[in-house]
Amino acid sequence: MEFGQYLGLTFAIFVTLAILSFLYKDNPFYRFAEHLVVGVSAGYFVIILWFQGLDDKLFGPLADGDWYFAYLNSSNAEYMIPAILGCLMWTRFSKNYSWVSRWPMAMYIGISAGLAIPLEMSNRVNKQLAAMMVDIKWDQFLGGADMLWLLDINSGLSQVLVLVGTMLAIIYFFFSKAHTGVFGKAATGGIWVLMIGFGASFGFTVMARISLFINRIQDTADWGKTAFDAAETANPNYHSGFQVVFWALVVFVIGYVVWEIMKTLKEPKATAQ
Amino acid sequence: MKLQLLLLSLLILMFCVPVGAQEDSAMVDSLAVDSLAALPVPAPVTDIGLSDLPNDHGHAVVVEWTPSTDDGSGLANVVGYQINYGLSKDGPLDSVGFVPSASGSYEHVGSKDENDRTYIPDHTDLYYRVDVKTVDGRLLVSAEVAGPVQSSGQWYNTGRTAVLIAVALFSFLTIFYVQQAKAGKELYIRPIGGIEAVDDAIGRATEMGRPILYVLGLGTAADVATIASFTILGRVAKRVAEYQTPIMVPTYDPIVMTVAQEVVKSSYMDAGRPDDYDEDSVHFVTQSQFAYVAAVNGMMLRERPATCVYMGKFFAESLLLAETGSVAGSIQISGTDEIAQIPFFIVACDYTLIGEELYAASAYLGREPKLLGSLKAQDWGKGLFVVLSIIGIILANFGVESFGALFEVAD
Amino acid sequence: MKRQAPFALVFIFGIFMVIQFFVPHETSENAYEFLLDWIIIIGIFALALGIWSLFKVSTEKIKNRKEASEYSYITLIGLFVMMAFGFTQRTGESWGLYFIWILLCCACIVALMTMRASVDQGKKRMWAIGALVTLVGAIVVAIFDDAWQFYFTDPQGFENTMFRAFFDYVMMPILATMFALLAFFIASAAYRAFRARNVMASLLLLAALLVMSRFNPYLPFAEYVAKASNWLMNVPNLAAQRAIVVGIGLGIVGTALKVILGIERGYMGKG
Amino acid sequence: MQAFEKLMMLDRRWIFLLLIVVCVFTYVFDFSIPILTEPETEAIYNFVDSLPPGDIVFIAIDYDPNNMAELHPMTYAVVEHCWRKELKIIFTSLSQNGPGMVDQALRDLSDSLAQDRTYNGVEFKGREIVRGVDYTFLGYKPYYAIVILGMGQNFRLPFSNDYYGTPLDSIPMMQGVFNYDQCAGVIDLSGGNITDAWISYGQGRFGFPLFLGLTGVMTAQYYPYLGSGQVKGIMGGLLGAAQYEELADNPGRAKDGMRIQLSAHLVIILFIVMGNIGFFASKRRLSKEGGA
Repeated sequence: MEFGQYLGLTFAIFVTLAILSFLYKDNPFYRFAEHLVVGVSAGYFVIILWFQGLDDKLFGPLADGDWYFAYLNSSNAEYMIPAILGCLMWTRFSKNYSWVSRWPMAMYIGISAGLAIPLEMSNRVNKQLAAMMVDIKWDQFLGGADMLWLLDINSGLSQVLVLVGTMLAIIYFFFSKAHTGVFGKAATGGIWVLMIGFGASFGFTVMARISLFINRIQDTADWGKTAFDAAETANPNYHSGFQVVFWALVVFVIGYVVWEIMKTLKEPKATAQ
Repeated sequence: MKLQLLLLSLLILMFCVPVGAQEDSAMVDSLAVDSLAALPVPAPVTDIGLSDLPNDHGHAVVVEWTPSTDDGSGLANVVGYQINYGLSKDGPLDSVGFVPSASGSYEHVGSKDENDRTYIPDHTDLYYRVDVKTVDGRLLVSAEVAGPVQSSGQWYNTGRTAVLIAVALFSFLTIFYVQQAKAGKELYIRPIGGIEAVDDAIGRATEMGRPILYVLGLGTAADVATIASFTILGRVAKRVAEYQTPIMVPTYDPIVMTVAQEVVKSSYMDAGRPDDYDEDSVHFVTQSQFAYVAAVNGMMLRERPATCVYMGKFFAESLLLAETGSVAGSIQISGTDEIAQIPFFIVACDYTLIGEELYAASAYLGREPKLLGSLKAQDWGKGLFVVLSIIGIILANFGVESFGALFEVAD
Repeated sequence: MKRQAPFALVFIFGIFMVIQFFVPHETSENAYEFLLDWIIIIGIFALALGIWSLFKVSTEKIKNRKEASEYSYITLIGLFVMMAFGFTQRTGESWGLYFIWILLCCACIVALMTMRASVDQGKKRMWAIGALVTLVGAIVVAIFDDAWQFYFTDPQGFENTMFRAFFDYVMMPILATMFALLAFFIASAAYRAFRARNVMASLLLLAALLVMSRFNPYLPFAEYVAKASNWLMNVPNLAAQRAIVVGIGLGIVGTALKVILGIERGYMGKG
Repeated sequence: MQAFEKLMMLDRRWIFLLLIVVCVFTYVFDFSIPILTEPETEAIYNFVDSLPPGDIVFIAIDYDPNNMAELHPMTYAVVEHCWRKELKIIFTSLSQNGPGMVDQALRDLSDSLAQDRTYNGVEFKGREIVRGVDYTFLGYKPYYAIVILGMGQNFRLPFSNDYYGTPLDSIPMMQGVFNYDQCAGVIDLSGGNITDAWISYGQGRFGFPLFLGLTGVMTAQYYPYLGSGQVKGIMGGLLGAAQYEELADNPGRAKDGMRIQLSAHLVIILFIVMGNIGFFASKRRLSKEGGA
């Protein structure tokens, strides 16, 4: 490993700890990392959009035109329309003409709303409706032999439960009818189905989220190992350099934590979360 | 002797294999060629039918044929069929695809881009030939060249009629109930917890003298969830302007920012306080998901908003926002149509609008009868959904599949 | 004109997009693709407004001496440095005066920000001169240094070592750690919310507990716990999801219809 | 009784602290927990294990750095297993940031393959992994559904060159390899919608054996496909990766992570239980006081 790369990794570990310190409370390290990442990521997306968006969608099609004809001699001259609309957005810089920027905004919203109507109707309503009309597997209603009858997701019983559960949950979403009587009972059943579903999907996500933290621990540990294992490095002479960086960061972080705790102890009672 | 036989077979093969099929000749191993003379030749395919692929933009043809009589029965030595096409009956035909044995049709879908090598011209005569490939890897060129056929685009996609009917019906219901509501008919709408809470939450912020944080989520202005969120923002901002409570709207997308600025500004004007409007209250942060969250979280702990409202599209950041909001001691109201995130909002926020309730919220907050009319249409939609699925399930279990097929949509 | 034209545009484009869905013909398809390109292009042009807003809000914060406002310098330096990296790349092996140029750019940004943020006229003028001097310096360096150059049409900047280093060692670790904070927040949210207050909360709690213990090998019936959690995901959860999806679908269509027909105008501030 | 109320209103930072301490401790103290392997994962392992040397496996690395924590260990376990069995691999990456993932895995695994290792009692000699002989990396192309369909015709349609710019025709292992028919099966490691395309456009059209490696959140959604036979095996999240490592006797990051997972889950469950004890105890007290 190059020393520059190691310094980069050390900075990465430092900002990792800075973000983790947010768990304790807002502090200068977190603020530093937060403000840094806002700027850097905004800049990164400017570059990405410039090269992957503008280059592909605008400069590319207009490339065969000439700027002194305003690209109107290009074979894709129609691409000047969105460019002009884009420029109209910039009227927002002025106070008097900012109303012009409503035009491209209106087109934008019109296009997206119009796009959504048939697409969502098809994907979310029609296709779900077709999926509801299943032929129930009466012959294996209680499921396969190798599983407890209830736990077979391909059994007829599970199919029936899905259908009934869906209908109950839809009833919960009725707005124009009071949840009373039989209707109210069905709606209560619906919210129960929703809650069991939400609980299960919450529980499933826990593993995924903890995996992320485990990954951070493993990365940090790998960095520590590099500092003490010069065999991996391109130049063994860096060995002591690695350790200096390592200890500098460790001392720095521990120093801050001690200082912060001392400060909290001095203040009688401030934080209640 | 063996070598001579090999050369002879190769020679025969070279005549058999037309242009474009060279890559297949590479697969012929010597063993198969050895026994070439031994294996009998399967019958060719018959009745090649050609038609334009329906419901598409053109540049595609459906080729159908009756499989060889030796496919699966008879000699049973067919492994598949190679489809070739060209622009003239006598000219060279290019191989375009291969299907395994027992199949009798192939969709030849080409590109619409003239420079692409899979381009198929529209409104031009096309000719097709289906060759038989045998177990030992030989390709038997069929004598029959079918054609001509022309591909073309259609002006109506019949596979999407179900959607057209659904959209038309739903539009009719919406307009009908909006008209009824305009005419002054009373519509009952049941209370929804999260929406009732919005007013109280704004009042609370005013009492505490702390700001309100409104997060529009990670959607762009092209997401209807974000558009719904704009209207909710409009109502909240109006109330906020009346109470003179500060509002903060950090945004993720620049278009969302400009629209939100417009919304908040008009709300302040409607409330009769255009001078109180601060353009910087609606500002852009960054287009990176977690950098945005880092900034909003920092903002929450520094400004300590009394109320946080999350409406729109949210992804993994939902819980990061909601938990930090609860550390900051805010009342939190959320609503999203991202199903995977609803559990986290339910767990961490005080009030959550589940899915559709987000779209109902804008109508509720305004209490405008014409907006409530569309909720009635949505209820009719759901009612129809339940009724139709019950009918469909019963019919499907009595063996009537055609009813369910009515609702299927072609891609 | 000012008020009505936008709603007319929403209507026209909306109706066109609805009809387009049912017309597979190439003409309609090309129009559709062209309009989607519009959305992307308009979005990119709007980014300039976003960057301007970021700059303005940052300097306003410094001006009003808000809490943690001095960190705004870091944001804007990060922003412009990243942009500078993305548009430049060295031509040979040496970096030449590249880093001096970057420093001059940073100095220019700082001077500009301080200029905008200062109230006192004299100070404002002083910082303006500073910004001008550093800007001229940066331009001079850029013109006379051959070790590197600008690339605006060719994405050479992606290969720039500094661009990649900022991505790998600044952006990625922060974003990944931000994401990893979820491990803690999911724990605290579970602790706070999973109380058996009533039937609904108990169901939520029980389902979550069951799923969370699914890979504990020390549990009796461990195999069945895993199966039961799969069942929960594929039966009650599927039913819940389907119901929500249908509701959302109708909600989206209803809202989009109201928008196109001009019944709902709140998104332009007219509710 | 005050104690129970405190238990209910516990500052969340104690949870954070305990979680960090437990995670780091379980990481530092090396012990292993039994991993129960499930038939879904065993199906994938058995498939790879039963192939004769020289067969080709198609592996799609369709995830980006966001899902690395869960899916990267799967890649390491499966690819190492394939190469130890002297199988050949075709990689693609249909997610935009995927090629970086493949690059990193190839670098690390080539190092690992150079060492002698013993798995499940069988000794494998270290060998050099050669590009073009042991693997071909096709690279990334946008519009994944079209790419998946195109590859069903011929890999050369979407990818005339591999990721490094070599024409496919001049790559030794690609001689006579045209489409999925020449591959023993497809393993898709994905953190998003690309899986759906592999099922409907890939397996649906071309009928190859399809195996999935998914993030924990997605896993349950794809079980119905196991029942219908469209998918032959599923690895779900870190747990699935750990099961594969267990089967292949090649403990890596996933198995390492599972014991942390277990302790972290136990901590969370412990806190949920504590919260409920506090809740019920204080409720009983309130109702008693109310009665008195």
